[in-house]
Amino acid sequence: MSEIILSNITKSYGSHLAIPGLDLEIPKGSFVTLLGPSGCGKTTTLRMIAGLEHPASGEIRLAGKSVYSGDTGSFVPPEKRGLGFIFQSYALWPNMKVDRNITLALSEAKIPTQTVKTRLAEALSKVQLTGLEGRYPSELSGGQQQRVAVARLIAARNSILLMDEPLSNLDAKLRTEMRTELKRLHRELDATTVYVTHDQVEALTMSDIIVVMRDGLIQQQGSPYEIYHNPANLFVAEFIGDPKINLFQGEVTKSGADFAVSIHGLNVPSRRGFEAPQGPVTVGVRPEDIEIHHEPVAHALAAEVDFVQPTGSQTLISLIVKGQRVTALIPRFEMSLPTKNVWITLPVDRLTLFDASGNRIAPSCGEQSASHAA
Amino acid sequence: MSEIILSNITKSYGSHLAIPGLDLEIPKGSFVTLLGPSGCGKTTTLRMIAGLEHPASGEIRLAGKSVYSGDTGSFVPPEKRGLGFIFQSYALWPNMKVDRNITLALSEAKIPTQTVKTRLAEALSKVQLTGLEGRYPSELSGGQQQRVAVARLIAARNSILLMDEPLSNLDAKLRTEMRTELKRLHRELDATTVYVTHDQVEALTMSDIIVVMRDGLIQQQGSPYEIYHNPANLFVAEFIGDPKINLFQGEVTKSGADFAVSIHGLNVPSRRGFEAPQGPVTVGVRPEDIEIHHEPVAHALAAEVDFVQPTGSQTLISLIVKGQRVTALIPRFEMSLPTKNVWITLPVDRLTLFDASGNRIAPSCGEQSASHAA
Amino acid sequence: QKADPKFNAWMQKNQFGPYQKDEKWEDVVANAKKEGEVVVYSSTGTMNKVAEDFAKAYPEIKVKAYDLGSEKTIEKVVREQQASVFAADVVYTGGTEQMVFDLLPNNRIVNYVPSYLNDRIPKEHRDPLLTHVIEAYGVFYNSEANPQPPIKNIWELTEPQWKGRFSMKSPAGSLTTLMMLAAIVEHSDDMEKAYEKHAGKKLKLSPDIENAGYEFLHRLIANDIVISDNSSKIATAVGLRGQAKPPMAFSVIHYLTKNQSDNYANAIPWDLQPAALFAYPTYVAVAGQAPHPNAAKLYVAFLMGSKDLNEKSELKQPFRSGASADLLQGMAAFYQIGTFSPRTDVPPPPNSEMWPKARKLSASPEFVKDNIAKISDFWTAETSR
Amino acid sequence: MSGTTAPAGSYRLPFGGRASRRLWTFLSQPERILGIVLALILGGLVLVPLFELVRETVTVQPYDRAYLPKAQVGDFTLFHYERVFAGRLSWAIFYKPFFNSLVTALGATIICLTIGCSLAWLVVRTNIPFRNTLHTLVMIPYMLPSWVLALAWITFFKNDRIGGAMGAFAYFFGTQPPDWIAYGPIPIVICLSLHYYVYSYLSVSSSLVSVDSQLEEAGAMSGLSRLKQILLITAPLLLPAIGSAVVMTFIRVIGSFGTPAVLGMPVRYYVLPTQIYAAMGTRNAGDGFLLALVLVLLACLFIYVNQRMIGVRKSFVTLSGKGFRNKEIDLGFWRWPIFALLMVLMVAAVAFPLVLLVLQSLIKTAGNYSLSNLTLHYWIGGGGEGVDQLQPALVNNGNVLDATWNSLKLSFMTAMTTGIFGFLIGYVVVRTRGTLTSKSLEMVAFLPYIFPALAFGAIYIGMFSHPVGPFPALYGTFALLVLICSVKTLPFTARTGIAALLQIDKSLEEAARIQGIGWFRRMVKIIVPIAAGGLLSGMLLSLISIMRELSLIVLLVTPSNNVLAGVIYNYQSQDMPQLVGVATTLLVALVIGINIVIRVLTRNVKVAAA
Ligand SMILES: Nc1ncnc2c1ncn2[C@@H]1O[C@H](COP(=O)(O)OP(=O)(O)OP(=O)(O)O)[C@@H](O)[C@H]1O
Ligand SMILES: Nc1ncnc2c1ncn2[C@@H]1O[C@H](COP(=O)(O)OP(=O)(O)OP(=O)(O)O)[C@@H](O)[C@H]1O
Ligand SMILES: [Mg+2]
Ligand SMILES: [Mg+2]
Repeated sequence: MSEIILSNITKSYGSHLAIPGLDLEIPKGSFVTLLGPSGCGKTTTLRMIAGLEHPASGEIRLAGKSVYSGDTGSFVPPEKRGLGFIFQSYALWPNMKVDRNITLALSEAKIPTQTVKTRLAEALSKVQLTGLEGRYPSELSGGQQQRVAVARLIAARNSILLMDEPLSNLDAKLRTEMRTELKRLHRELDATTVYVTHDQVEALTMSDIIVVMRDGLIQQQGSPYEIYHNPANLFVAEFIGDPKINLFQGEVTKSGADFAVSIHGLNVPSRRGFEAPQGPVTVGVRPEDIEIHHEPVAHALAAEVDFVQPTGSQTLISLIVKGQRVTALIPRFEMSLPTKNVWITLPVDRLTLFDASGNRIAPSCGEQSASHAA
Repeated sequence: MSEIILSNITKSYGSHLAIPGLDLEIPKGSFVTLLGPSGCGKTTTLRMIAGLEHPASGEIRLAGKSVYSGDTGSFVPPEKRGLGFIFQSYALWPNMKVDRNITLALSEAKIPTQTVKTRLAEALSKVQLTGLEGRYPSELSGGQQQRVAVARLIAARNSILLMDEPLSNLDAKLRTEMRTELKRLHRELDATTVYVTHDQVEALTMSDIIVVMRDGLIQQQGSPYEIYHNPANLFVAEFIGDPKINLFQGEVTKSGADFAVSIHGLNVPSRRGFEAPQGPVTVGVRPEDIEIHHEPVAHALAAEVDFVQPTGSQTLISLIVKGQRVTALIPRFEMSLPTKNVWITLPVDRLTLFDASGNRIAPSCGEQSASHAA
Repeated sequence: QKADPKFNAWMQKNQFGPYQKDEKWEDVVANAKKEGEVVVYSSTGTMNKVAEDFAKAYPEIKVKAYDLGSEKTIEKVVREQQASVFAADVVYTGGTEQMVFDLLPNNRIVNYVPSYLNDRIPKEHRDPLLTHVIEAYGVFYNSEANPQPPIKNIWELTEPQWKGRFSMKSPAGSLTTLMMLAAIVEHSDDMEKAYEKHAGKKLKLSPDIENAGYEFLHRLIANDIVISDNSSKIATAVGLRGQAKPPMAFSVIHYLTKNQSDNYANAIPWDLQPAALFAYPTYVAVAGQAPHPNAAKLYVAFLMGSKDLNEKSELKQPFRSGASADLLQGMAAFYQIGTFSPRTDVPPPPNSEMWPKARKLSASPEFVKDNIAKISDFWTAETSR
Repeated sequence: MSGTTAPAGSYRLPFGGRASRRLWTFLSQPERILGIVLALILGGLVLVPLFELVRETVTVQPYDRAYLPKAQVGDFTLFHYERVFAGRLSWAIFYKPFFNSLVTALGATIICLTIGCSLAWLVVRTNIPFRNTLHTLVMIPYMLPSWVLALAWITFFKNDRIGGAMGAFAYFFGTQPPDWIAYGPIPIVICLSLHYYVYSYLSVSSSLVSVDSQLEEAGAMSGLSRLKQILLITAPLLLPAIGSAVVMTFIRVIGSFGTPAVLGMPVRYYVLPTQIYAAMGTRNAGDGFLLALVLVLLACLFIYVNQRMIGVRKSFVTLSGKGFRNKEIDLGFWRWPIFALLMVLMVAAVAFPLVLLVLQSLIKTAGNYSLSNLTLHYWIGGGGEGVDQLQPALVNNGNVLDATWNSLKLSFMTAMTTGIFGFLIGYVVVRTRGTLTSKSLEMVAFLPYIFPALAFGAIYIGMFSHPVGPFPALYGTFALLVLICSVKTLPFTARTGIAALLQIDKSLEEAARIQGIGWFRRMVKIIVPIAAGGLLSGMLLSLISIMRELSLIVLLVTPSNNVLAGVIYNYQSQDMPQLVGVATTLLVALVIGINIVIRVLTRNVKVAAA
């Protein structure tokens, strides 16, 4: 059953058409992440679900009830929708101390003082702010402010949670912990959650469904696996994955029944069952799928190491292949490679092909299941 | 030569001692990152360098000149210090359109209109906001606002750049691009840069020096390599690295001339030349260093797979080892592991030992060089 | 007067105007006590004292006295009655133009003279409206600096030695000051004669000036007259001792009392040509459809002084207590120089021996009616040049 | 007026489901309903009197009989218009005073703005010594009745032109100050400025606390000098506050009577209010109302210009929910010199007139300043030679004490009522910004400000002498006094309310909305506390003005409801300067006291991170 349904929603700011027409169904209890470049309309979408922004047309249904309809003009105001929301700009009340910021809604809802106290203490400890309840927001650091906003959501326990980049100002450690907290909250409340983030790891690890948007339009919607491995188009492929996917100009050739993809003159034979229209294609290869060899091997491209950049548990290797920059990722902390000239091979079963208009060339059945099993 | 020198700087907010005494020297032209948990005083430090906050005591020197001295009471106001600053909360002027926000400083400095125009266009295109120069900040999305703040810095071209989480609201792709831009700006201007971030990848990839802070005190200062591999203490070890380092309670034993470390009853023999005082220690192992075996091997601990979480190019494996949660990282996208029971081995040469008070036990010379070469 | 049945019924019932015949005073008093309250709108703060005295004399009757100033007294009466609120019983204020020609014909007030006083008040002071006191503007000089009056003729004030040294209260906003100007203009013949006496030649009117009264004002203003917003300050400016070159002024003559209280040296050149005094009346009337008509009558009578008062009455300070109070009644609070009862049988208050003898000019209601606006305009135009 | 935005379509189906749902949607926006309700209420309370005023200017008045012998009172006529604007006397009645008014009002407004803004900046943003005390101190000039300062000026600078006791200046320096220093436009402008700068101060300072210092800091980082930071960044953000300060000051100054009367009269420098007063005083209501109408139109014009200038575009939210800082600027060396300068200003505007006032209450006969001529009789009794024994001392003067109690009651109740309404209007105006409702409400809420007080009271007699709808006839009740005072001082709270609300980011309210907190609670818990600084200053202004208001209520009070200003007026008309001094000093002391108490009580209210 879908808990949140947006049908053909549009929204413009003045003459700027921010959302040209959005259809989105979010199943009950699922954790959905909106991903997309800055300015693509993520915040706007959340605000429309919350009722803070009037769409121009379309319909929004929450838990089976219409809360907005452009046809009849009906509109349920936000305070009646019973949602939880974390604002990108925190929206902390400067006139209240941390504790009041967190508990205001509770005491307004006439929840017994004792419960309020417990919930406050719990929320504070979850965001690791215990002891700061007596401060005003202006006396907190940026990250602390953001955590107060999170605590407010935790304490309120709504059944639909909307979060707009709730962890953007936190360090990795805290962020990992908070991520766990939010995920637990989602589970405990069996809440339907719409989450906006620009952090891929966050999106990939937390979500049941990822929705990739661009200029107010949905590009792809699917499980993290689908989004990562079967990007619907070049935009999604390039947007997801850090470091970015490598793209090569290639061509699908056919010799007999066997298809092959040629890249920079290299023929990568395809697996059995592969089928694609002949002609020019764009080939995407994820950095972690590129194998680096220190001596020439079969079906390899010669490459030159440009620079080596350790990022902790992994190391980015920037290579130049026939004048094109190619990024590879190795799962070790390295400061340098032993040789400057290396050879790379591309994994036969991990190539993603895009046609001239940027859409992925749907793989044949055989290939599909193959990549699933990987 | 040190471009920025803080000597024994202290700062308190009311009764809260935010910085109890800070000594920091930043060489000219270097890129220094301040890292530390939320609320540790990063912003405060930057603000004191910029002159936006009065320290309580100590001395600050910029480019050889004293700009603050607690002894003589001298203080150079921020507008005279000629620094570039990106505020954590952007601090865009709501009364000015994007273009004015970026060029105000330039036109105030009587830079010819033509130059101003070129710089504006350049800065806008670098942050990918071309076309939005006519908007007011309130008409931009969160990430767009942040990019305006970055553009303001890019256009101003100061020789000391201070940036407070300048990319926190951007998506991975944009962030990577902006990172490159900022790094290029740093190089082009040969600017001394102090950078605050909570993103480890950012810190590790961009910095010449990383300074890890905690509660206003510097915990460690060093190259990314040093910080990652030779953390000065447990705090740094735990703080750096995502996912977090695994810690085991162990004991150093000695049989004859050979030292060994025993963890959960498993004796990990040490390499040649290893020396450490006998007794209980804390052993740190980074997730990516843990090897997972699907059948029992020598010197392995039995583990149970709790959950598997793909993060894109890597997959987090959460294991239970004798009741303790251990995280391992494998360099592939996996949705699950074939078996529930696995065995893990710990890399002999990658163990970091901490004594009872949390400080790293300095490795013998041999070990030091060994890990460097890794 | 307009016919208004309600008003007429009220008049008839309570015996006002044409219905006031064979007034039985005891009945009035008895009814007044039954009514138990009287509401007074007045232009002067002295009314508060009268109210106290009245309450002492008639403890059964509650007095509510409002001190509103002249224009607000009228405004309040008019506005209330327009809204059919009949709250006031007694209306007490100067302003001939409004009282006689606006409120009276519009039934907002009725003239009431206790019948026993009819023959003790000259007709002009009880018809069309009862005058409670006569007040006056006088020319003031400083008798310390000038043992003798510095001027003999009013026209001297238009000459250079008094340039910038003569002041008066602005008539803009002050009905009484306007009355004084009206008196000067109405008596332009006297003014003209005085000029001829002083200058020994005929008065040549300036262009566009109608008569000698206006001419005098014209010249006075041209002689850099100092306009003030406050009479008391004028009296102080003239009368303060120790001044080398004190100014002269038109001032309300009851400020002569400051000679005693504040040791000022104000004096009036009683023999000034054509006159040093410009008198004007303050009226008392019963409000139309007053809710407490008998109490109102009683209050009016009380204000005018008792039946037993006569030329021979021995009055001793303080007038508001003892036997004097019983005789003077409501007059006691006013019994000082500057506020004179129109009753012919009231002895003059202390220090006012000169009053009955001195020449006084005053403006007649008819003249005021047709000219006061014109005079006001004249003043406005002249002073703004 | 109501700003209904439902498209025409909804009218075609007045009872259809769609229309009623639209109506429901419309009604679910509290600011809309409120807008309509407020528009209706204000329409009745403000527009009806305005209409009356206009009507009276086009009807024959009793006073006009001399000019229009044939006309009946109450007939339609354009006579007043002709007379005031085109007649022989128009120069004297209208044009010259109007010009004078414009000159003094413009001059005073400019000075007020300069003083007010500088003070606001010093007190809010810098480490000037005794900041908190200063905040109360700089308000005191406004707490003195405006004529007190004018009288002090006259006492100090008067020359032999008006005679009487020598002016202090002449006494000390042995020469008579020239007329242009003693009387006329220059002293009028100075006295008015020293009194009315408080509007700018309050408006700008309460707005300044909600401007994030990081915006200025960003300016500093861009190398802008401090002055440039203020001019380019802070000032534009304060534009709504400055705009409303300009409107309030200008309109108030151009409508003020007391000071020009005292200082202008001796040299015949007339301004519009003195002309209005003159006309009303001679019951020439036609001219008086017409001149007043000119002021009303001028006020409208000003608000309109203000709305255009500040507009929707240029008012900026400065108080977002993120990373707000308010930092103190170090004045360094200038700290104490500037403080000293302020003290000089305060002495001139506060101490000096106050001392004179106290002295006035102690002196037996004017002009004699010797010790033996002083008495405490009028304060604590005890008598002595040369005092008016009949006047009871303050301590047992039931008259004064009752009046004081009434004044307190009235001004407190007014401040509360007007505070609530001002806030609501501010809220509606800001939230529906750009709509017709917003604009007209803002305008209407401001009209009473300039409306001639006496006429206002007079018209209210007519409006409230009969039951109106569910309300009983209010005439003669205390409630009517509160009502009229609230309407008259509404502009203070409405303006400060608008300015304060303009700076609060919507997201602060949205965050509460999302959490299911209803409109009323949102207001009480979040918006009101954040806007409290601005609102409070508006309410204080109302309170102060009502404490000394007379003309407005004089026609409506009953003797048992007499107020302090009424007592002062009585003493003045009975020429008892000592008692005037006593009562005025009492009034001033009370107002100052109330202010201090309120400041202390609200110190803990955290306003905009101040
Ligand atoms: N104005 C203030 N008043 C009181 N305490 C303050 C104030 N500003 C900062 N602090 C406190 O000082 C400490 C350091 O704050 P700072 O802003 O430097 O942290 P930070 O390292 O930048 O954190 P973050 O990563 O969350 O932005 C925090 O504990 C914070 O709560
Ligand atoms: N009030 C406004 N007026 C005009 N344009 C606006 C307004 N608010 C948002 N926009 C524009 O609408 C688009 C979508 O904005 P939105 O805030 O939804 O982006 P977002 O996806 O949340 O971006 P970010 O990740 O940067 O926060 C952007 O291009 C933005 O510039
Ligand atoms: Mg956003
Ligand atoms: Mg910070």
